[in-house]
Amino acid sequence: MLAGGSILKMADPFFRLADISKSYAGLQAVQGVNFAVSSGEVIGLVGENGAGKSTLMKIIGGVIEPSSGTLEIDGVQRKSLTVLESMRSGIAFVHQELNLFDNLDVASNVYIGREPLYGGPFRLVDRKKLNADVQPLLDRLGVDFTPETMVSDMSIAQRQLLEIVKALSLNSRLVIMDEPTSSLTLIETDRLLAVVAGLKASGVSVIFISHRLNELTKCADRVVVLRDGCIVGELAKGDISHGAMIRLMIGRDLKALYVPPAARPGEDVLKISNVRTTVYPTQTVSLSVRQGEILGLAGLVGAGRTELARAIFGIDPLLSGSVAVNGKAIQVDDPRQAIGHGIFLVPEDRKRCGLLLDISIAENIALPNMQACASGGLVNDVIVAANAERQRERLHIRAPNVDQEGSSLSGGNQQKVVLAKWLAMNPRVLICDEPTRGVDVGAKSELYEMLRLLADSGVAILMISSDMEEVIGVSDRIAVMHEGMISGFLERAEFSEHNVLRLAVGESIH
Amino acid sequence: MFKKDIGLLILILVVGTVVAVINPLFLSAINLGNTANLVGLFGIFAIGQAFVIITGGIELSVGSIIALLGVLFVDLIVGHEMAWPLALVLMLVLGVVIGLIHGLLITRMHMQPFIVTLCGLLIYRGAARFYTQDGTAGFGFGVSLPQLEWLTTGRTFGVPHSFMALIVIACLMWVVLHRSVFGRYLYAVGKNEEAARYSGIRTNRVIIAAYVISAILTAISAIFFAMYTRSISPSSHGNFYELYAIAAAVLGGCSLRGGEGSIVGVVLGTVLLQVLQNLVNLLGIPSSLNFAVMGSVILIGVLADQQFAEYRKRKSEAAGKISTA
Amino acid sequence: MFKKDIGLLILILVVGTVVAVINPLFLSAINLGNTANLVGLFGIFAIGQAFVIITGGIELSVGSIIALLGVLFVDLIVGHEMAWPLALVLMLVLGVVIGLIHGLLITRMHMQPFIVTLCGLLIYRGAARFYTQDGTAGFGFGVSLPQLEWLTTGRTFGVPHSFMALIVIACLMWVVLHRSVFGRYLYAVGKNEEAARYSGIRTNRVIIAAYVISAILTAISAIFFAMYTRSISPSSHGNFYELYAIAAAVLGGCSLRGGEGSIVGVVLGTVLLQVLQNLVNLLGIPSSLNFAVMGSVILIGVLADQQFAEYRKRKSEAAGKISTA
Amino acid sequence: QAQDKKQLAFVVNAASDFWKLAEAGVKKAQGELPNYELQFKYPAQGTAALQNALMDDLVAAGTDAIMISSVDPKTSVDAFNRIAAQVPLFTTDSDAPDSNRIAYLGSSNTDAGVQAGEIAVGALPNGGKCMGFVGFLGADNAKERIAGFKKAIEGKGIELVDTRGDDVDFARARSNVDDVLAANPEINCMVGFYSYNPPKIYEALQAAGKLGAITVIAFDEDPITLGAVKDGSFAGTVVQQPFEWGYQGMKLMAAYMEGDKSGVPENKLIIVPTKIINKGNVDQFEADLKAAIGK
Ligand SMILES: Nc1ncnc2c1ncn2[C@@H]1O[C@H](COP(=O)(O)OP(=O)(O)OP(=O)(O)O)[C@@H](O)[C@H]1O
Ligand SMILES: Nc1ncnc2c1ncn2[C@@H]1O[C@H](COP(=O)(O)OP(=O)(O)OP(=O)(O)O)[C@@H](O)[C@H]1O
Ligand SMILES: [Mg+2]
Ligand SMILES: [Mg+2]
Repeated sequence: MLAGGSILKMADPFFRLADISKSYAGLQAVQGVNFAVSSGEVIGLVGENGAGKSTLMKIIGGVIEPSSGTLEIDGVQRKSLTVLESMRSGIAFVHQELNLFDNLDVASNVYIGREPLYGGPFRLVDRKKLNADVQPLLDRLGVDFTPETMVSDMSIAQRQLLEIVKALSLNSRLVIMDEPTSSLTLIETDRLLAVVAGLKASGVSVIFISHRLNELTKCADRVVVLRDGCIVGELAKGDISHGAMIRLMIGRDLKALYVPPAARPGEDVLKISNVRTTVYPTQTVSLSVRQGEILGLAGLVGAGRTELARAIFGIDPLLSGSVAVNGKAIQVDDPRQAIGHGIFLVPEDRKRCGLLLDISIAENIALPNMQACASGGLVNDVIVAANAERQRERLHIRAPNVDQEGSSLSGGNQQKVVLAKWLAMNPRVLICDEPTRGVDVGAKSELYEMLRLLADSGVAILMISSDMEEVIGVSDRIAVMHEGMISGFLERAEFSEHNVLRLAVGESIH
Repeated sequence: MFKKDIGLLILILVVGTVVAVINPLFLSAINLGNTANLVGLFGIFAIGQAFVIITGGIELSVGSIIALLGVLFVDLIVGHEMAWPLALVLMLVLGVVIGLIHGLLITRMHMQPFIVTLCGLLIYRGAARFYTQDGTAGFGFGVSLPQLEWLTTGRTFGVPHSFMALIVIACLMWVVLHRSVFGRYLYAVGKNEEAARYSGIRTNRVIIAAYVISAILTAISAIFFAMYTRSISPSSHGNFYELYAIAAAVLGGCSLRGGEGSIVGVVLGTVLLQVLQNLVNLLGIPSSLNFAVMGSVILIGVLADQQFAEYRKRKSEAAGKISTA
Repeated sequence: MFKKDIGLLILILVVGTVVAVINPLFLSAINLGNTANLVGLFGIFAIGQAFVIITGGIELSVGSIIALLGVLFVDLIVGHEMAWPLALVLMLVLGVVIGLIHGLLITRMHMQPFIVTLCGLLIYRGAARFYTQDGTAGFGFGVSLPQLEWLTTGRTFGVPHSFMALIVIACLMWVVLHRSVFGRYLYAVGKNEEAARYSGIRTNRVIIAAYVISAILTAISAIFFAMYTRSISPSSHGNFYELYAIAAAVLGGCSLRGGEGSIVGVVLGTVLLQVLQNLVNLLGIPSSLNFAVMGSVILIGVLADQQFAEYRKRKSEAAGKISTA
Repeated sequence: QAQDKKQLAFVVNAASDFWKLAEAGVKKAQGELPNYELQFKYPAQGTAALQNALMDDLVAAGTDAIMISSVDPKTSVDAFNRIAAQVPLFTTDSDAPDSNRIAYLGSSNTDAGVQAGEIAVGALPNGGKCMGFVGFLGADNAKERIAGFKKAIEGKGIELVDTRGDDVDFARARSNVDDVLAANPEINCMVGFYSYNPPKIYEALQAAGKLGAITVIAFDEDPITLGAVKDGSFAGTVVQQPFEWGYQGMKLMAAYMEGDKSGVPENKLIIVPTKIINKGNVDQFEADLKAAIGK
């Protein structure tokens, strides 16, 4: 089942990569990749964080130039593509990192660069036609925003859906989706998979990148596995399974993904009572997280989970209600205070809030705890580097050294850096908002292990997640939110996809 | 965007009303005409500035361009006896060239807009002063160019032509900025240049175009100013005008981080600045306090607008609260 | 950061060498002393500006603060016969207050730094002019304050004390910016305020502190300037100094988008600007060309630096390719 | 009630101490003209555009007559005519003879320049090389003073090597002198053409220890200038009489408003002569000055 592309009898490929390599200063991101796409096939692309998936796709999308190798489209060979050439060749790209203009509305974003025009020399935008063209695409994905919604008002999940809408609008032959589902919940994901099936049926090819492997078992015709920039194998439809993919990705079997708790949970550590936030000012939320417990917080996109986390951490104002740690009511007007009480937050949008992209890994890790790396107000860079190095080893952050800038890391490794900065400080309560968004299975299992170890050492963990498998696998208890309120709690015995979903859409399980 | 414009309009109306109550001459045809004329003169290049600011850039050489082109224009007509339409076209061409140079240095040579246009500020001012040997270029007494004068400093039904020019330019630029593809690209580039490039927008061209538009509008302004003052002392003509332009744009809702701003806002910003200037003279406030009054009104106005917006937001939140109970 | 500083240093050395070859008096002790004095005067507030720019802000009221505090300082000593140490402390306190107001308006009231400090520029200038009724505040003939004069305009071994003050302040601020926790916070806030906030940095305090530091350094400068000119015409004293400060900071590697800049760079930027100023007088270039020379040298220097950096980068990439093959 | 009284305005070209004296003259006139409201206006900046806009606003606000010291009279003729068509317009300090102004009241800058040259000739019997310092090199009053100075020193072995401009930035005014001291050792004479230039020269010379070694010729009556003349550091200064401009100007305008046009001579020029002040008459002059301002 290794290599040898001719497993499938497909139409002749219209797109081919020959011996493509890309190196960044001192780092071989993609190495001698050969890859072909035929019409109407869905290709899954998997690999660990930093394996080179996005880099490869960016080469196809014309965003970066390969160091060597050729691209062949409809028999024409080229050294590289520009974004426009790629688009004109019928390739659409959903970027992993969001590339939207939040000063424009939805419709303008979808058709940016290809606006429908009124006739005449002035190149005026036909806004009616623009909105009319966008609406059916929105309907197709069943999203809850309109062509006129400003992107600045949209949540990250909504933005991800918008990126997909943008790609669909291109009417392309090949749609590249780089982790399109990383912040989607089950319902949107299912809708997206249906769209992918629809595309396939109409002869469009799709390259689908995801770290949620069961999505690939559902939709892919074949799965290509990358490791360290090389293709290490390919799985035909019949062979696609969790185990097979993981084995190729990390070169070994994974022991159990989820680790069971070692001890029984203790007293309530974090207790929030009748909290109201600005997004859902009419609803109140009460919940508590016990010592040593991982409380999963599930819900649909926009259920208000992120908002709740932000309010507890002091980013957003609490309209009313109280937060208590270890039975003592505390005041949180500022993240600094929350941190002082041992409440840490791993935010959802790591690129904007999680880390500073253009400072080093070491400084990112040290930032919340700079005082500890300093004496007399002066920073000791040796301590900063040493602490970071320790975390890098502990979390297996893939970077040549800790002086690397945050922006040069793959998404998963960035996430580890965000986690690392809190782990260096001994949390009492850790709130993780989508902690494994865009993180590969290997790293996921490490992160889960880490969370469990933390919980076992007495930390109370509130884990917000849209990944159903993860919520069920990792949590000791699950709270489900629906439109700003808790629609129910589930004990371990009641855990099931069905139950979580019922609560998430606001139905009762009994 | 729209709400910001309303806030500014209210501020202008409040200030205007207060001034009119204290000194009714504020509303006299002659005073309104004078103010409209100045709004026209300053508004034209402020719109140009807004285009640059929306791309996330800045244009500091406005005042110096006005001095240099003004000196050249006057000297070509008076010293070299060139026909004025030819001189006018030449100035516009020079404007295009200046804009192109700025745009190319910024996009191709990857220089910071601040540096490029600061050097422009110094170089054009120096060139103007050197050209006249620090003397004054002016239309001497009796020099008369009836058509050109009618066109630039004339009035029709009491409305100064400079103001009409502003209205025409503002309408045109409104269409360009808010309705054309180019306008979209401008906002996109200003917000996120990299993403714009990913979307297949030729960002360099968009940025260059913004600087060219700005320079052309500044050149038009320069001619209006030359005809208004009729004499140009190159060491002081147009000094600080870049600050005026930026202030008008920022008051009008442009963000210096790029990606934000509207034409209506910029025009209203210009109107506010001129009304403030006017009220100091009209109310007999000691001219030493001129600046202080201007600064205070802007500060209080923007502060009030901000507080009002927040109050509205809180109120709508509170309304949500009540509906719970 | 470091590489940028080197480029600037090379530019200064090249310009200096050219000037020294043409007119050896450039290197005379007296001329170096004069230039060092001006570098000191301008460098102190340029460093303050850099702090603000690193947070992603801007401080436009520098020149007006220098005028206002200068006028008050002179008048307190001459008109109100206050002891100069008291007057000096009072000015520093006033500096702190001004910085606090700016910082609070920007952080608590969420106003744009450009607007706040532009209003500052207008208000302080107006206040200074109003205070003296547009007259000149100055130490009259024969007024002598030996200690204060020695401290501010004196020289030791030919080195002007203003320059020494700059060195001391630069060293102190170097430690603060490049070695202290606060410095790290400053860069973090400038790069990404939101992420900094999520890391538990009290971003508002950091920003306020930057404006306070800037205002204190400007106040110190104001006193040095007052003692240097000995008389202050509030309508023109310090005009355009904000542009000098920003130019020095940007030349020295600060980005107006925030998060970048170094103390060494800012000091070198100031040195370059003053050497350019000096060379015009020294080479007998007509003073009308002053600005043009300054602009051209900056433009060419920055351009050369940029091209050289890109050449180096291309070369290292080419080397990388070969090693792959 | 302000509107009942007739309003007269005195508009100057820039804010400086020099005009404080004119203001004092206007104040004195106000005391004698109870039926008038006298305004003294400084423009926000010294540009022709702002001055003209200021005059437009004044006329719009109901001012009945204006006296102006124009930044750039030669080319403001049209603006002046526009104003003169609405209210009586007088010029002071610098004239625009081709305009429809009623009259000019002030000194002759060329004559003042000549007087400065005479001081130089007297103080430098063996000739010398002079450096001039001025605010705006291109301004008319600067050009006329320089021309007058050159006329007086012609053929006397004295040369005006160059004149340095500083755009009225006092720090630059000072560093210009510093730079000349450093770069031009042959200079043995300095001329400060604007009122703040001589004090800067004085301070620079004092700092360099060259007081008395270089001959300094000054303009106007800055206290430092007078002090330096008194102690012999300066050869002398040429003073105008701005107090008289303010006082006489207002009286003239008021008379004109009442129909008394006898104050306007045939040639429409009312010259208030400039004076040379040197060690011999400086004390008397200072006493007169104090009396005039009433300090
Ligand atoms: N601009 C860059 N400069 C230097 N190195 C880079 C740059 N972009 C990517 N890399 C490196 O190239 C390698 C491949 O990155 P890539 O983003 O393609 O990984 P990926 O497979 O998409 O990972 P993930 O699943 O985390 O998204 C990584 O080691 C990354 O650190
Ligand atoms: N109708 C809406 N209009 C504007 N913004 C909305 C709307 N609905 C949701 N949002 C955005 O979503 C956020 C509230 O949902 P929140 O992100 O807290 O939900 P979540 O359960 O975490 O879901 P997500 O998966 O989107 O993070 C708000 O911060 C807001 O930005
Ligand atoms: Mg990726
Ligand atoms: Mg969320």
